[in-house]
Amino acid sequence: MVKWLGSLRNFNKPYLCKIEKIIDETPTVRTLIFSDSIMSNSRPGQFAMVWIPGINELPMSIMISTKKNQAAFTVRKHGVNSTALYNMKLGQYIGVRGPYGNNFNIKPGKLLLVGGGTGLVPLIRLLKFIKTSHNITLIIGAKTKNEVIFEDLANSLLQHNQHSIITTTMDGTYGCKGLVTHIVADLLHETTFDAIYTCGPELMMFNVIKMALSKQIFVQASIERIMKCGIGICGSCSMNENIVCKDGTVFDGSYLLENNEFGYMYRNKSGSIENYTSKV
Amino acid sequence: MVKWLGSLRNFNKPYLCKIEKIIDETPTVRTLIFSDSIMSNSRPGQFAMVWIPGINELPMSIMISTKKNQAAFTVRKHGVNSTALYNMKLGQYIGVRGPYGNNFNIKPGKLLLVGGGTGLVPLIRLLKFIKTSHNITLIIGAKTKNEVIFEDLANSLLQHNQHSIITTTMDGTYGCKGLVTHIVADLLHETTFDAIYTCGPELMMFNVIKMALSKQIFVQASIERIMKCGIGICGSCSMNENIVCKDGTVFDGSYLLENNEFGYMYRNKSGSIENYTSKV
Amino acid sequence: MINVNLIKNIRLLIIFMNCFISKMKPDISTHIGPIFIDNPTILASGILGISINIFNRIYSSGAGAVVTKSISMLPSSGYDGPSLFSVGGDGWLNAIGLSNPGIDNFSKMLRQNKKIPIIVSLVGSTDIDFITMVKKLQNSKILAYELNLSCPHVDKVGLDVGDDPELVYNIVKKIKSATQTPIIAKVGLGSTNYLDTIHAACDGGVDAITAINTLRAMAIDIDAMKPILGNKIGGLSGRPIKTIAIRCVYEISSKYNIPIIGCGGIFDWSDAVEFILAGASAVQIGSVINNKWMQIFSDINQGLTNYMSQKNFANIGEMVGISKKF
Amino acid sequence: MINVNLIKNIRLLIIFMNCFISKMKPDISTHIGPIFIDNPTILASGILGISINIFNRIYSSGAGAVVTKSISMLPSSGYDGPSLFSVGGDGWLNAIGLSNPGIDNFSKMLRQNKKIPIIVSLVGSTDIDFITMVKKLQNSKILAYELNLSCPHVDKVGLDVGDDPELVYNIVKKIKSATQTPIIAKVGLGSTNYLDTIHAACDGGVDAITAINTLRAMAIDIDAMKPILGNKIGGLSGRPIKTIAIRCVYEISSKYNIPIIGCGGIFDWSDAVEFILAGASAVQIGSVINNKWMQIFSDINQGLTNYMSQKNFANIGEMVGISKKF
Ligand SMILES: Cc1cc2nc3c(=O)[nH]c(=O)nc-3n(C[C@H](O)[C@H](O)[C@H](O)COP(=O)(O)OP(=O)(O)OC[C@H]3O[C@@H](n4cnc5c(N)ncnc54)[C@H](O)[C@@H]3O)c2cc1C
Ligand SMILES: Cc1cc2nc3c(=O)[nH]c(=O)nc-3n(C[C@H](O)[C@H](O)[C@H](O)COP(=O)(O)OP(=O)(O)OC[C@H]3O[C@@H](n4cnc5c(N)ncnc54)[C@H](O)[C@@H]3O)c2cc1C
Ligand SMILES: Cc1cc2nc3c(=O)[nH]c(=O)nc-3n(C[C@H](O)[C@H](O)[C@H](O)COP(=O)(O)O)c2cc1C
Ligand SMILES: Cc1cc2nc3c(=O)[nH]c(=O)nc-3n(C[C@H](O)[C@H](O)[C@H](O)COP(=O)(O)O)c2cc1C
Ligand code: FES
Ligand code: FES
Repeated sequence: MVKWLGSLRNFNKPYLCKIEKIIDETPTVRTLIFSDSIMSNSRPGQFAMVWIPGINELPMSIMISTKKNQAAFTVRKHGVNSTALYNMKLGQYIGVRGPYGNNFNIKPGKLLLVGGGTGLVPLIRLLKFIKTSHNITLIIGAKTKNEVIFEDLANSLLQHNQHSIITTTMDGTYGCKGLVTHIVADLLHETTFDAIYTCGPELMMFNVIKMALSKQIFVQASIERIMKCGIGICGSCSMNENIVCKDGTVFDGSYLLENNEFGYMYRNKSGSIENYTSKV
Repeated sequence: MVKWLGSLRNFNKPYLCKIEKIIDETPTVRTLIFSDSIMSNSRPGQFAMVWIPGINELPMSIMISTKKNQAAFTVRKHGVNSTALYNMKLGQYIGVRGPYGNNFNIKPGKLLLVGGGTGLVPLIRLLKFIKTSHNITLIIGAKTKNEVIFEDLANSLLQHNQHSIITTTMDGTYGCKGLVTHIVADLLHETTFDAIYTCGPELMMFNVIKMALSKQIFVQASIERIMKCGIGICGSCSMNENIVCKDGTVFDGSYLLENNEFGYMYRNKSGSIENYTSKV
Repeated sequence: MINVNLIKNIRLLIIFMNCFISKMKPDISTHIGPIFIDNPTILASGILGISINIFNRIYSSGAGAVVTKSISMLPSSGYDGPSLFSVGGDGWLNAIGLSNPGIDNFSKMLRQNKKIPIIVSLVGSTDIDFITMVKKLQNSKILAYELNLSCPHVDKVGLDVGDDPELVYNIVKKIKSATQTPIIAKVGLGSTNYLDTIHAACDGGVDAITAINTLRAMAIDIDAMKPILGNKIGGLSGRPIKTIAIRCVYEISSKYNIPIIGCGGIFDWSDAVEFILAGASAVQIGSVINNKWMQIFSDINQGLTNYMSQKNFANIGEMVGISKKF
Repeated sequence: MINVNLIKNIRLLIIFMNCFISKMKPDISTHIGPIFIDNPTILASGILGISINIFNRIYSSGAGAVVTKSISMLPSSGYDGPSLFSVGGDGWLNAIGLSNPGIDNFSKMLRQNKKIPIIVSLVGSTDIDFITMVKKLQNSKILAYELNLSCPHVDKVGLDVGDDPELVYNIVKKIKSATQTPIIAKVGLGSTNYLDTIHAACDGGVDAITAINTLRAMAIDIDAMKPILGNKIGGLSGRPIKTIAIRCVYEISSKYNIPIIGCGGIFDWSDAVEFILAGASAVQIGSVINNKWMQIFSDINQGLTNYMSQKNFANIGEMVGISKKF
């Protein structure tokens, strides 16, 4: 007889987790920590669909926790839904399904990680998977001083590695002044890397990829699109012939540059094309 | 994710098997042999639900085959449906689901097997499970000479055991003359057994059980009732508080004698009570 | 002063202990309109429910009540087989064809009932059929009648009746005036709007609704190239229909002020809870009996009790339909 | 004499070889009324079907045709999430809410289509909606239109239209006079008899029927005590609905002489065969895309081809509805 496996967890159905700890990272960014061994074991670049009961469901990169069997989401309050998630209180429940998507392909050697805003989340998880032989350069990009996140956490995660952490703010109130991409350009002028991993605003990733490929450096980026199902059924996350939630979210830079939607346009919730350029 | 096990066999759905060999046992009884490792491994006393496509489905005790991975049904043509099964040709398909029901609890030592008609089927399967240390007495009951079945087969199955096979016909045209129960009475007068197993007409089993219990011998019988589902849902096979297809078909004799329907009445296809006595 | 304080303290202690006790042991008895049962798990119609002995065994196994097979005026042998098989995913197709011993045989048997809360399921084509059967049962101990307005695979009864709201109204109204025993209407998804059927039943004075029956379905064997069921078309039960049944219970309870018994695809206590949160006051257990056997009733009651303790529900009433608040 | 014999022998040889070849390689192309496709696997509406690039990828993966998301007059963002999740047993609940870029954006994109057999799914409330959309698409290469008369969870469109046979008749009739492109009506199980909808569509001159859409259903999370879907109620798809869909195809093909595209719970080639035996000339593939990804189309075609060889079917036409013979 076909036995029903109902007693096992159904990864594609929201599973409620209690928020056990909240960290205010910046005035607009919070990390919500919960216990869940499945999420805690997700690979770097993977995401979950997060249900805020009664409100909406959002794709979120899976953040690490320093404790075992825990995972987290780091959310910036933005529209109605992310604000609702941001406002969740200790002891309240969120639903998670996943993990979904592929992951970064971690090369050995000297790695450059380039993250902007909450795009740092998958890169922080990547740090959990590196070996002591890795030499890591991490660029943390933010608009202004009090939006810089994960600096201390990254330092402690990298304590056994040769590493450098470069912080940059657009207004120069902390770290270097200017765009993340300027830092990358400077670095690539001085040195080289075995691989570059990036996640953040699409135009930032677009430029990072162009720079990396001009120096023949392996580069991967994690892409965001509107996601409704997260599992390759609804099509809302499509980018040209790619279904980002299933083919990605991590793509090789060389592949992305051939994709004429990447860096230029995305589809809104109705599936209509919108241009990035007009929004930045 | 809950993985669908669709590729594994669903034991509760008819599974088509090709009839590979037909043995005419008597002018009204045939054995239909087919390949199916699941049925071939069923335990003695278990039955299958057998679909004659386009006609009906019948419960049938699972008969053995001398070849590996094969099983069989031995059917007596009776009403429309068993006649349709009896008339199936070589190469045609029957659907099987199961095996269902519990099985005989085979004790060590000296065993008496008492079978009437196609009730011999589960007893023949029982012979497949005995050890060489067993001493077996098998009583084969039939109405008349050309209705005696399985005598040669039983002899060959028992070649490595101390055994005796007693055949009895009601008209005395072959073997002893008289009812099976007379033979049992005579045997129990002379000797004793460690256990008795019986399958056949209910009144025969009823009498065998009474005799066995009067001598404090462990006895089990396999019971027939109308079966529509075979799996404990429809209730058609009920006998007092028992659901024969699921609690049985094998019951201890001591338990059966306490059941005031056993030996006296059964339910027809509508669930109405009918009496055995009026039918015999 | 000391006395007053002592009394106050004792009071507090009692309140505290009551809280504690009620927290430890929620009350799982339930009212389905005028029907009261010790726990909300009911054996569904057509499942094993053929004799007093079986009813007794199931009741002793922990069911709050049992529903009989649907009984008709005359005995019926039902359809040729296969009449039940699995379609995988804990789903089942059946076309038993309402086999039953008929009202005369059945009422004779039912007179033996002393203590079991038995709901008698009736199936018929006209108001006269139903009234006649109710009259023949009037001397038996019966908890309620359930009118089968929803069997999806037998002509002129079941859904063929349920699809005709006017007929439903008439049947319910006439039975109500013929007996004091509560009446439940069991609905399914037929070829009209099932909510109209419920509306008619409510107008006729029905006491509760059971939702839902099996859904019309079939399977074809690709080797035999034939429909598998003897009757070709039958009803789908089990897990696959749960989300549809939950939707119906939620819809009915959002629209009508009538007690509901949820049925369809219940597999464990969490399914039972889901039905109650959707608006059911009790649940019926059908095909899962194959997997979990009679144990299922006490298993569900145990799981439900734990859930209620954990979520601080003191009784079933507090839970019924609470998901509609959101 | 020798010559004649030689010719005879060569003829026999050719016949024999043809038999052999046709036995080796059955023809899986299929006619759905006036619609002809290379193989009977079609991507169902609402599944990934958002852009020409995706259509192309799916067509290249082996699909015989693709159906677009249902397109409406105006762009729509759809419902809040969760809008899709698993209910186990390879069943899914969704309430996407017919999000789509609207006819203007969509028709602009569709003009790029050169070679893909695209079926455009349209959703609207009135005949005017449908006619307007068809006119806007008249310069695009389109295989057929599929009218969504069956989405179970958006007001005033889908089932709300399908449940009104007169409206269906009008819509079909008017579109037929506005375009030469074949029209398919996609039906589901709503609150009237879906066979009446089909009857009306046939009277209006529809070229084929797709059966069925998702079934109205819901799920409640027992910890959150809330319905899970953003829209609370949605549609059930996947394995759990297969036996219901098979029944519908069997019923429609027994009653009407109209080509049918079967849809609902197809998981592998054997399901596709079951639909064809029940009466479908082609099948649509929906939720299973999650498990088997785009590979599913060629997998099904391969399995189907093997089955046909084994059972000696030379083409799909021979198989369609053959289970009704029994
Ligand atoms: C794989 C993935 C991982 C993500 N991880 C995180 C994370 O770790 N932390 C975090 O804070 N957020 C993350 N997001 C973004 C998050 O899911 C929400 O999109 C964001 O929080 C805004 O949601 P909102 O509903 O509050 O805003 P909305 O009201 O939906 O949106 C505000 C504006 O942003 C636009 N927009 C929304 N989503 C996108 C998008 N994906 N691409 C481009 N424009 C968009 C909308 O069109 C609108 O104009 C991730 C997104 C994806 C796809
Ligand atoms: C567990 C089990 C194992 C069986 N094994 C075999 C077997 O190995 N070989 C074999 O030939 N048959 C076996 N049978 C009997 C078989 O299933 C059919 O009942 C029998 O073949 C008659 O079927 P029919 O439809 O042709 O006759 P029908 O037309 O159904 O019946 C003819 C008459 O017999 C009565 N009848 C049918 N079944 C029963 C029953 N179970 N008990 C009492 N009366 C009954 C009917 O009421 C009717 O009066 C078994 C039955 C059961 C329950
Ligand atoms: C074998 C079988 C027989 C049934 N017979 C009846 C019946 O006689 N009357 C009735 O109202 N419902 C009948 N039903 C429907 C069940 O009572 C129940 O409504 C349905 O099976 C859904 O519940 P489940 O998913 O828990 O099985 C039958 C169901 C099955 C599986
Ligand atoms: C996420 C999702 C979106 C859908 N959107 C549409 C739609 O826009 N139009 C439509 O006619 N059917 C839509 N459907 C129904 C499917 O086309 C199909 O009829 C249904 O899913 C049953 O097939 P399946 O079991 O293979 O998934 C949708 C189904 C799903 C799962
Ligand atoms: S989010 Fe639905 S397909 Fe990617
Ligand atoms: S045959 Fe159905 S319960 Fe035994």
